[in-house]
Amino acid sequence: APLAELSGDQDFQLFLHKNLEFTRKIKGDVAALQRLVCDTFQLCKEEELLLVRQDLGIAQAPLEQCHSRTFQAEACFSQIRAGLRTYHGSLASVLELLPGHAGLVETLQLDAANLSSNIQQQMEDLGLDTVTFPSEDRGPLPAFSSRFHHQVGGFFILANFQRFLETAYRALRHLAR
Amino acid sequence: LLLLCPGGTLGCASVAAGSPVVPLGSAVTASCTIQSELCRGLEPGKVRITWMLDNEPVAGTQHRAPGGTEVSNLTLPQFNHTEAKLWCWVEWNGTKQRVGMAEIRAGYPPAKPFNLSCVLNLSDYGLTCQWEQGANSHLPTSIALKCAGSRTQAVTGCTPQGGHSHCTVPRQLLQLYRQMEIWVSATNALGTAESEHLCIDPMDVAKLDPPALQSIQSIPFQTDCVALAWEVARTNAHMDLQCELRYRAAEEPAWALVTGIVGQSGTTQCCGFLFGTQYHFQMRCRRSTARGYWSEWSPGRNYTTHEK
Amino acid sequence: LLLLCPGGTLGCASVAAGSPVVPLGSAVTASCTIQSELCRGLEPGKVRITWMLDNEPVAGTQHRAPGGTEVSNLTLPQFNHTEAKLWCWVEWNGTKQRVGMAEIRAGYPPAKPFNLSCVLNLSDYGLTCQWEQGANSHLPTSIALKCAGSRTQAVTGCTPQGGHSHCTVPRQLLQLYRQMEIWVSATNALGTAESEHLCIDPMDVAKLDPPALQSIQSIPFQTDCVALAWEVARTNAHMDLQCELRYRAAEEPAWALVTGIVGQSGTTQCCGFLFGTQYHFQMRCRRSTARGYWSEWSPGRNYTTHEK
Repeated sequence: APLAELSGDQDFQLFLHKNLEFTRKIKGDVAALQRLVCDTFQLCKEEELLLVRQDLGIAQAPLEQCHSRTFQAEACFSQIRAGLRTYHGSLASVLELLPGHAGLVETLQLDAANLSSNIQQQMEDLGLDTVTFPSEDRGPLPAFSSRFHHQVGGFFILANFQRFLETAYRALRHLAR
Repeated sequence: LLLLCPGGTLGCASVAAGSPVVPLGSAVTASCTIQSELCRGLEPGKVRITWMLDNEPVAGTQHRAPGGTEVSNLTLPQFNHTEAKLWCWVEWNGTKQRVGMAEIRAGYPPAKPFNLSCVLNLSDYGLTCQWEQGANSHLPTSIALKCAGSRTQAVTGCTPQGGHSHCTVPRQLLQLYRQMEIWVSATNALGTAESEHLCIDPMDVAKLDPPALQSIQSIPFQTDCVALAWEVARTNAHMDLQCELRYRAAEEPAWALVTGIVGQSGTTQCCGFLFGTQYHFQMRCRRSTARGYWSEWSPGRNYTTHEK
Repeated sequence: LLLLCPGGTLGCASVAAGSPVVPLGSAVTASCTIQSELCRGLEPGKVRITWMLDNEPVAGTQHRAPGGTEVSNLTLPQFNHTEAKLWCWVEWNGTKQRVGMAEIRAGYPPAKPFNLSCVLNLSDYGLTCQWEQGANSHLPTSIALKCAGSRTQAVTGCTPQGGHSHCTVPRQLLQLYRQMEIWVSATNALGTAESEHLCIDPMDVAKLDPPALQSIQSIPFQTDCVALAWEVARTNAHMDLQCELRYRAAEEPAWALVTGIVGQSGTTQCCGFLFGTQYHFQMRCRRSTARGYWSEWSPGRNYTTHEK
């Protein structure tokens, strides 16, 4: 059934309501890590790091299918899942940066994987096509040429992940009653 | 899709410091090199490099180097921070950009650990050693207790956890009834220091469990004598011990002391007690080699002598 | 040099029991076989086999079997020990010798665990479940809490330690915001029993931290109204909550209750307060889906309304 019809479906609404809260939780944890990077490395303002960001060639996980103009729920859900998976991998670089806070980073990775599998299950329930990602192996971590670049890399992974989650959150809220 | 391509156009800027760890108060030098053709949007001739020590501006000297690179050299004659970040900034599109950083730590070589002492716990035969650390070096310092058998080259020991100045060498790493060499080693980026080396047989520093006072009686009857039956703790049953007994009347401040009590158990007789008076008795033991620690005093026992 | 030569002259005697574990009160059979030619010093024709159940003699029936072996069969019609040893003896050089033994355990299949309930701890997101074990089966019983995602085959969970009836499933093994199936399984030699299966989303059984009462003021001024500022706990900041406030005058037994307070923080106004009276305020919250547990009541706050 087209997604518009499903918007009235109680199970779908419960899924949306739960995973809106889950996304808020993850955003809160990402914000906590951003505060840690600021306190630990004095990297707090994005506008001070734009030149280095060019240097590191930092890309963002695509979410254009979730923007309202071109909103396409099935494609949006798939892009959210793909992005969650990518950030799950990239968080390993943040883990290296903040060994003393491994628990918080690993929880974030668990939550990202959990949210992705919640979305996958819901897509299957709706009869939508889903992609099954290969399990853990994600290839080697990026090797940074200096601790400074590693720290800036970690800063932007979190900043981009926060923006990604904000867009995903708005997409889910768009569907929720 | 890897979010980062760290290769990127790296090399736009880099900071190099003389040494990441320096003695406190000594000079620190650093350089910040900008290859403007690698920094998109940075106009070559107009590169202005500035420095911040954490949040405090410091002045460097900038010059043009071969290949169109701009270099700023910085010298801090007396570095008094134990830990600080040297930031290199450039102006770009009307904004100030952080383009490089060097973390500098300063402190002292480790102080020589002292007052090393060890105790062998007879319940698990672990050897717990403690020591004084000495002055703070302000640098990450790894501390380790080291112990070596008198003849073996193998060095084992233990590592204190959570910044404590004690740790326990497990039984498996000890040689009992033989001399072992034990010392503390402290190492940081500026050097290493070792405590005095102890040469001890772990058994000689065994902490004995106190003996038990079994019974107290007025024997021989109607005299001012008392017979006290005692027994050493089971964990010490295999050892040659010397024990001592102390007693005093309830209000008396001073203790009477009976020394040289030997054996695993027995009865000790003392005389000269006042009649109708309550006395408090305690006993403790030590290895008869007179080395090592006294046990704690045994739990006290009271006994009131009969009336005259 | 091996101290034991298990090969040795074994086969001199052996005991076989029907089953090492039997239902309590059921029959137990065992046999003791003596191959006298393999028992040095045992005269063939004169082998007398006797049995002891722990320290209590029990009678078997002995017969000669092919190959010169002597066999004694024993039947205990109603085995009421939960655990006992069946000893086989023979007489040898004028002494009684233990030559074989079988350990028998008796009990019941495991009882069905019941009253299973779980709570999610929001500090570490561990899911702690507890249950009632049911009657003692008298047998070694392995208990495990099992949980499976609604779609996955993988069964994970946790194992209670030290005989407790609770354990905690770590966050890594949980699926949040999705139904999971959770049950307890008990297995011993006589069977397996499973509790009712719970189907819950761990988040729906989260134990919330209580909200905080920030400030209490008489607003609007000179009225019988009070304005109370509150905030939910940081660990619940991302949740939709419904909260309720209770208050009472110091001597009053009954609480007044204000329900349906929603949001992350805010100010709640109540009127009808007596003048110049001390009131005690507390607040608690629950997930707005009305599923899951109330938080504890917040630490209380006192406030005395102004005189008329």
